[in-house]
Amino acid sequence: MIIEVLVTNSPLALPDKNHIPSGAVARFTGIVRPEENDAQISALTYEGYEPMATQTIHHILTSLHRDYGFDSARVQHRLGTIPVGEAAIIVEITSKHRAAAFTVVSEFMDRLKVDVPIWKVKAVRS
Amino acid sequence: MIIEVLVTNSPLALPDKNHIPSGAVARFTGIVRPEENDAQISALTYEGYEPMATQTIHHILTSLHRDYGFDSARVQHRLGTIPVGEAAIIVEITSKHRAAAFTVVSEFMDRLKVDVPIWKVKAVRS
Amino acid sequence: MTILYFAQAADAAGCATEEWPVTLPLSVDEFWQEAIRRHPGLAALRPHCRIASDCQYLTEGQQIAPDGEAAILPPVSGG
Amino acid sequence: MTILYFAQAADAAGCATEEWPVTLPLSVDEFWQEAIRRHPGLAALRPHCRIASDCQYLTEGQQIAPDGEAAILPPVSGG
Repeated sequence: MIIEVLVTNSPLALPDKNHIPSGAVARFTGIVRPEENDAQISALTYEGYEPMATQTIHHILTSLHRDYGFDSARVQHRLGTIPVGEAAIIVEITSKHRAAAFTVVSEFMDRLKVDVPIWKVKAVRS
Repeated sequence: MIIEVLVTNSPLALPDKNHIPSGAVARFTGIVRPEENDAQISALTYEGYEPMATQTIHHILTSLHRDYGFDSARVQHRLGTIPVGEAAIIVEITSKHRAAAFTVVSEFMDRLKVDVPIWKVKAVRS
Repeated sequence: MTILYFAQAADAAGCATEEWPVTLPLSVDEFWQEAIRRHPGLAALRPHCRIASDCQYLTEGQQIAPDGEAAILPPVSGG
Repeated sequence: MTILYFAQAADAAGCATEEWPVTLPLSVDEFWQEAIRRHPGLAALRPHCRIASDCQYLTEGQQIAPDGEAAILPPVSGG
């Protein structure tokens, strides 16, 4: 099992791997949307407790691996001010079969939104 | 709503879009695995009734759009001999919210495996 | 009528495509009778296959136009 | 003890980080009492926040070492 976690202030980039031995690759990208609480915005600022965020993401993935199994997990979360239309998070799970890959991505997102210390702290109005 | 469908004999490539107005991008990539029916293989040959495959993929996506709504759908399926580790299919749905995007990718795959005239016709033993 | 055979149906027919000199529409049942007369190996596949004409799946009551295209489609396995 | 305030907790405290000259471990309750004494605005957040020490969420019975790090974490909203 491979787990790669990156919490960064830079734009995210998760290049496709050229040659994957798993049968299924499920990927979720969360993008900053142009409206937040009914207001038009141009960017969203995220803050994070970085070492704990990284560690908590690792814990969640390890626990999901115990429950569902997968071949690899790559997670990137961006912090700082993210312009509308750019990625705040990318989650990619590779697995032998489709169902497990989807379930893990989905459960990961649910648990991230409860336990990973990252916050949307400010919307930049447009 | 944008629907892009490609059924092709060439290697698949679905470049990330740089700037997406939707909040959620769910993507599934199906990769040729190194074993098929318990035998080690080096490639898998797919055959398709190409115009009908393209049209049926469109129909399925249109029907899923009616049921769940989404902003855009991109589907690519490769035909011919695909080496192990390379993509046979890529499905990408963008949507305002995560749940709809995942559901559509997942239901699309279920319906593809019932109705889209594409067949695995030959495993190349390694 | 242009006939297309795919996957196991092409194996059983020994070819991928064929022209039939028909002048009247064929029902799905008539279509199968003719296909099996030409390629007896298709009989075993019939219960598992669907017929499409001009890229649409046909149901039992429908007909295939004499200048149309008809395809024998074994259970699919894409993705 | 190094204290970290995040998101609304940083707004309420008016700072992101602080040093407390403590020489004994603090319980979670003692920790909150001291935090609220320094920054009364934190009182309203207390029911919604969790405390982490050295990157682990703490439960009521646990203690924070005097040379440790403690963070006040409002409800998260990542992703």
